[in-house]
Amino acid sequence: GSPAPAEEPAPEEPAGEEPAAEEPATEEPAEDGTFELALITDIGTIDDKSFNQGSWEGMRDYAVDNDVSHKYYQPSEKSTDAYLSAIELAVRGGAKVIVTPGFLFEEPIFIAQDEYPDTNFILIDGVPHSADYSEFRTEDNVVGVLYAEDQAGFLAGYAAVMDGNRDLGFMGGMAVPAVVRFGYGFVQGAEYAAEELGLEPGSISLNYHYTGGFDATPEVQTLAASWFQSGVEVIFAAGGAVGNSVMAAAEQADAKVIGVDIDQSAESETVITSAMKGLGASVYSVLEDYYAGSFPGGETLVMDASNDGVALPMETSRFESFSQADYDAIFSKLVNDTDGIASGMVVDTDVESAGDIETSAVTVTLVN
Amino acid sequence: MSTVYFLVQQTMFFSIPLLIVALGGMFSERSGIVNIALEGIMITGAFAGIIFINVFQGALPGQPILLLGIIVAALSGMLISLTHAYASVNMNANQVISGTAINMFAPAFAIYVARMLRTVQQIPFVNQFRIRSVPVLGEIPILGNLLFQNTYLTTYLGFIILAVSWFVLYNTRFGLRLRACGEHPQAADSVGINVYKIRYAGVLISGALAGIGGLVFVVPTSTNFNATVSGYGFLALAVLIFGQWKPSRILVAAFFFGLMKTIAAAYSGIPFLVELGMPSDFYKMTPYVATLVVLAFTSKKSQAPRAAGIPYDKASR
Amino acid sequence: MEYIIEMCNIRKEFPGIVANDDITLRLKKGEIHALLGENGAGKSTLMSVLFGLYQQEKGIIKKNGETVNIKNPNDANRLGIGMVHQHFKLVHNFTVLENIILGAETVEGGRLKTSEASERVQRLSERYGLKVDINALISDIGVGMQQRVEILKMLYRENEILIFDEPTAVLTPQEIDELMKIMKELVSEGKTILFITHKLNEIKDVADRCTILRKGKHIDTVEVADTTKEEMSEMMVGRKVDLMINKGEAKTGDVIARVQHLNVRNHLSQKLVVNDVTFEVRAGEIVCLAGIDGNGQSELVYALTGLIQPESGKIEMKGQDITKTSIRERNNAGLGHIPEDRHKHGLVLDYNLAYNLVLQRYFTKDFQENGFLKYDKIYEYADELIEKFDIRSGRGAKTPVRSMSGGNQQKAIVAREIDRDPDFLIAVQPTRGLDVGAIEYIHKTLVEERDEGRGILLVSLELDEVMNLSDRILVIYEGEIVAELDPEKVTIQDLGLYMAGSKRGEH
Amino acid sequence: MKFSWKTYIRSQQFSSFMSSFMAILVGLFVGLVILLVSNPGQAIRGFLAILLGGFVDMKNLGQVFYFATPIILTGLSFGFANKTGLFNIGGAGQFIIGAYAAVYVGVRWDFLPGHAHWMVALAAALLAGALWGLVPGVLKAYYNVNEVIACIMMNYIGMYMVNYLVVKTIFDSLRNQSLRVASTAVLPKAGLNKLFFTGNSASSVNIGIFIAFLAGVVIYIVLDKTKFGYELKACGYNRNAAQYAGINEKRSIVMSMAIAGALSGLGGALLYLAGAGKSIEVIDVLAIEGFNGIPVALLGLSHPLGILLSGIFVAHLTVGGFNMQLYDFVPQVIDIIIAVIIYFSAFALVLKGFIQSFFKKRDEPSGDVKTIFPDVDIPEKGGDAS
Ligand SMILES: Nc1ncnc2c1ncn2[C@@H]1O[C@H](COP(=O)(O)OP(=O)(O)OP(=O)(O)O)[C@@H](O)[C@H]1O
Ligand SMILES: Nc1ncnc2c1ncn2[C@@H]1O[C@H](COP(=O)(O)OP(=O)(O)OP(=O)(O)O)[C@@H](O)[C@H]1O
Ligand SMILES: [Mg+2]
Ligand SMILES: [Mg+2]
Repeated sequence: GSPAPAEEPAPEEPAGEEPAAEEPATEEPAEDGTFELALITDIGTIDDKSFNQGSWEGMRDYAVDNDVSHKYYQPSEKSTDAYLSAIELAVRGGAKVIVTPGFLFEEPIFIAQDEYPDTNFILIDGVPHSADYSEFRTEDNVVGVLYAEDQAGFLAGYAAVMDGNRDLGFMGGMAVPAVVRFGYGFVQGAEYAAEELGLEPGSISLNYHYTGGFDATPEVQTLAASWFQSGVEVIFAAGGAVGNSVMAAAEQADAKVIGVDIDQSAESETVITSAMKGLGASVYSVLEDYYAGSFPGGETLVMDASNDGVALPMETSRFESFSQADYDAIFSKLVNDTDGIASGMVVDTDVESAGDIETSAVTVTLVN
Repeated sequence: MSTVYFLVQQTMFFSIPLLIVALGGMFSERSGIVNIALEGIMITGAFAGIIFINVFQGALPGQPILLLGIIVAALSGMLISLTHAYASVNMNANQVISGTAINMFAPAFAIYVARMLRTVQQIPFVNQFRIRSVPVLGEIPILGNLLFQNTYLTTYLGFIILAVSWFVLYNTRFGLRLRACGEHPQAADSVGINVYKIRYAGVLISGALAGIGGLVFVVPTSTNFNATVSGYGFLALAVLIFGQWKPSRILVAAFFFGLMKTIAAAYSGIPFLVELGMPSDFYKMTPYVATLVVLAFTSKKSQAPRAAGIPYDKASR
Repeated sequence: MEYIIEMCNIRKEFPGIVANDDITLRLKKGEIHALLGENGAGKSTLMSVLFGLYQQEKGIIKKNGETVNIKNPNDANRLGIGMVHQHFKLVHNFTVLENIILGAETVEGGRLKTSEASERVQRLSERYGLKVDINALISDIGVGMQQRVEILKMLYRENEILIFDEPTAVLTPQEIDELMKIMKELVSEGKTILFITHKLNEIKDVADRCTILRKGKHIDTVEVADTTKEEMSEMMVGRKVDLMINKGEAKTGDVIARVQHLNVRNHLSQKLVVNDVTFEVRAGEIVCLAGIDGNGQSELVYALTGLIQPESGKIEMKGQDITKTSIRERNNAGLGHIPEDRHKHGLVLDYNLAYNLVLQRYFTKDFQENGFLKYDKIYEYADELIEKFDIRSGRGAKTPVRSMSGGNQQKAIVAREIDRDPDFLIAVQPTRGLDVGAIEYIHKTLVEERDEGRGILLVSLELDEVMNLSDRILVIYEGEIVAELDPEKVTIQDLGLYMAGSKRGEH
Repeated sequence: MKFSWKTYIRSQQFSSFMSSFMAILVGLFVGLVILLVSNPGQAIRGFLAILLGGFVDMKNLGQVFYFATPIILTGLSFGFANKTGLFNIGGAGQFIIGAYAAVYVGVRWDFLPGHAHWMVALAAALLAGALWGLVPGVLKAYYNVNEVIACIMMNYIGMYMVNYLVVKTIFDSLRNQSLRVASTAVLPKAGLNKLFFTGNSASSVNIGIFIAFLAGVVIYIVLDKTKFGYELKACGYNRNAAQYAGINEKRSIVMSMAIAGALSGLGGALLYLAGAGKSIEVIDVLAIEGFNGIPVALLGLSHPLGILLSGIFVAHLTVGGFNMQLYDFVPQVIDIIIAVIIYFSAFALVLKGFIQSFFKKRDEPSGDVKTIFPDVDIPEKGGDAS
């Protein structure tokens, strides 16, 4: 410990109001002192308002509903070996299923799936592969779960423009794949809306930036404030606590924020909507499958609009004109992949930067 | 013009906490106790203050809550600084060791207590403290825009603390004695001043101010507190040294640094800076590089309080 | 007879040393009582006990016959006891006035009130002839002035028992005369003075009685009028001491050091503090640089030794130009330097005695091989010097120098520098604060060194020393050499006038 | 010499050891209390896990050495500077810049053969760290800039610089971190992975721990046995006197900071070349290892050999804290325990005094604690921290 605590890449599933609160972080162990379900955080904590927390809630809900012993482990540092040590500790603690949120677990799980053939793994946000990406392999004891963050971002960008905003901002945390997909989706959603509205080329401007961390800092607050000051109406904040600083700036500028991962409407009046992904639900359902004896081992599940893996929380959204009907329309286009809207989405691996996404109505200004 | 207003308003968010905390450090160091624990004390103050706000928000209107929160922050800061004072004054401890221990203890303890109390380590709060425009004063052309719009009570508190600090240090009996203890405690002792008491007072004041500074730092910049003040305690220490342990210079240093930070963080909202096309990492480095350069030109005569860091020992010659 | 202060059977220990062992000291009201003793005899310690800075382990203190408990200087102050400390206790970046009122301030509505205080101080300073500029910073005034501030501090507090711990060690003859006058005046007003000094002349001049300590023990208390200087010094040292310096004619040889048109500027004030100084020192002579403190002696010496760079001019040693060479090179070329400020330059207080004794030679073949220090050699050598120069300390070669008495710290430096056999030795107040035994030894050593053919530049504020020791006197005033005098031919009074700048001579 | 070896042990080393030991006991006791308060049911088991630390199995034992490696080096960095009167709080910047240099060589200079590769990478780290330490050193020596403030500034400059350089030169954009180093740049295991092996997994320990030990011994010898060390310490204690003695005190300050920087930089290299799958993240957060060295150094009384021990001890607690997760505890308890230990170790001088007077009592009585203080050798003087 000390002055600058280590951060964790955690730009995903947080929980809305008072997440894991009021409950012990760990259930009593089973009779023999073991814990059947384990979650290993990628160094963050289970209350990081992000993918650790989302995954944890899914696991906890299942465990509570079905009375299974469960707990979470924190690795000692951020390295492949440390993740493996944590996995080993969890196995020592009696884990049958281990949930590992975050793409950083791709390599550790690639190794662990062979080392611990009797243990099952749910890898959130990734697929197992070797360190140098030369080999991708998912054994029968592993399920990979991927999310179409691009679609969530798309919905957010679309709604923002349809709601009348012309000056947008995207502020991601670190440029990790999930965050990048959120950003690219956001750009494309805005462009799609502009086309639909028949707006002039260049009539939408979009500032695009990664803050380089997942912390609430005065720097982020100042940056966001400067964007609002220069005319930006709404910022999509996709980076854990980065959102809190953006909200603080928005409150001062009477501007708007789009939340991420979970419904963040309760965090600030300025949050008009959130680009959600259903982390908890997917963990819950995979665990259900496991206990039903149908663990989808060896598969990679892709959670997107078609299986309710992404969404905007319309009940709590604070749009001016964007209606439930508008939302339903665009959502079903994503579900049905109308005109290749979903399958044609530019994602993280396709282009080098958001500036390379082909747009006409939207002018992307990279701030880096 | 609006860019200027914006820059000034934003600069406050960086400068005011730095100012308050550095002034706190000044009281401690001028009494002869090096206080490297500013970071830890800030965390403690912010933690206690935010918990208080979290519990009582809604029950009271914004500004009273904030003021009470500030008092809580000050008290908690004093409480933790008491351990530093005890070690440094009573136990002749190495002040750096004691300070380091506090820096290590504070975040761990904040997380531990937060989890014990509420299971999660983040503590959210509703920011009802912003003053859109101060009545009457906010209407003044230019000055109103600069200083009395989009502001916080804490900004004025910072200036009040500055004025009071200056007065206390140079115009009161306590200030005279405090400075004597930091320069030559044997001299103070020989004229019957209780060096231990004065040093306790110095450290406790620094605890109160650093605690306040922690809360002041967090309030405008986030909507929850996560056991960190992002190294600003260390930056405050730097401001204290930069300001050569004097209130007026600390003010200048805090605003110099705050302005540099603001420009570095906000450059993407300032057209001509965007056009320079420098990588953001370079902008981020600017405040630190600029500080080093300025220091290289201004430090020739800089000297810390002579007795700072040395345990006071009656028997030493 | 009634005593105003009685210290009975005082015992005070420090680790490894009993500084005061069963010491009894009685002060009569209205007397000047001298306290005499070698360096480290325990004088300062005893006074610190009286002043409440230290607590005695045994023994009691009485005031007017009643036992009192002095736990801190406040208690002492309340009992009317004030002290001028051997090492001044002044805050360097405070003004004179601030230093005087510190601890006895008056406030009005929370604000410091200085107007009354400054009037009072003005009055006191006029009454006792203690002229000071009350708004000057301590760091800007000389030691003589600083001492006045210390005395004013006591007077301001209306103390009646005044302790002077070696007040004259840092003063010029004129200043000493003034101080003696002031002391007498104070006593005539009913105050009582305890006066610590190593100078027997001064004791003879002003003191009524004298208590002599040796190695922490009380030897005797005598009536000064009935005791000779020789008797006192014998009691103090425990053997007969020769108070006169026996030195023969100087046999001067080649020029060892030559200084030409040297100019030095103070980098803070930008003033020219050494102004076109030219002189030379030959082998086998002691040249004395006489002058009142603050007339550029320090800067001249710093320039000669390399601690600061002169603005212009030339310094030669044994024919070589050393104006630009490093300190190390000068030292190796045969320059020795007993510095003015032993704490600042002379010693690494946190090193032990042995390490300090090799400060100028740790890198030589004797003490180092392939970059590694030779411990045994260092300690052997230290023990040798400790023995030879009679350096006293609690734990021998391993004593942290910080804990040694001022006199013994000085002895360590002198020992170190003289033992290096320098060709050109610059000694700045080498006997400052030393007892007669040590002074005798150092003077003898300097003369021996001279006779062995070394050139010695002695910077001294003490006229006796100047007159007795030097073969030639250079008088420095405001950075200029204003006269070159022959000690055989000049009187002390004249020398004083040259130093004060009211007389100029041939040069 | 007047004092026998036995007396020496008794008065110095022994009482130092005892005072640190007492601080550790107090710290552990506080930890136990916290465990008891937060979860009485599992407190004893959790506490045992902390005490056992690495002594669970061979792998865990290996982990102790693995975790000890970087903090020993940053600890040495701080402690070394401290001994020479400088306050090197710039470990974070020096650490990460050293790490970058090593990783850069590790990734890009794969033309280097076999063992030469990692050796060159370490050398690069030493150089880069030295450079980062050099700057505050030069500023202090020639411009009188307080090294604390300069070090703090250099920490941030280093962090942003590395972020920039990683993205420019060795970026793995898929993970927003540096690329993996070539296998030849990974530090050899020298069989340690076979020794520290349990079940089917090996500890991450490697020859880094030997290098850390070597560094400690070298620093010890330099400081205590050489003329160079004599000069550095003299400058630390009294710059003016060092200058008077003909020591080039400006050069000493610069050298001292450069060496301190090199040590931290080496620490960064040893961590990132360990082959444990760790990469430099592009993140605006200072390297924590730089700061973690401070308590390690302080607990080790700034003595190089003490730092080796305290580094291992802190790592032992870290591993214990990790294993403690098998029970229901917030891992911050470990940080609290270490903080309390550090805090009480600050009382060392007073404790030492007590211990000494306790053992001396039979021979001769001694004064009160405060008068004992100046008698004790005080190398760990705070420096002019600010
Ligand atoms: N604080 C201290 N710690 C340890 N030893 C001390 C301390 N103060 C004094 N001493 C020792 O006590 C003895 C008496 O010292 P003291 O200063 O009283 O001598 P002094 O007679 O005033 O000598 P001088 O003429 O040199 O000033 C010395 O041997 C000194 O080393
Ligand atoms: N080391 C020094 N050497 C010479 N002169 C100095 C030194 N330090 C300070 N001064 C002088 O003393 C004066 C007071 O400066 P210093 O920095 O000590 O003030 P201070 O008492 O801390 O100031 P303030 O009371 O305004 O806070 C200055 O004019 C300066 O020139
Ligand atoms: Mg004395
Ligand atoms: Mg002088």
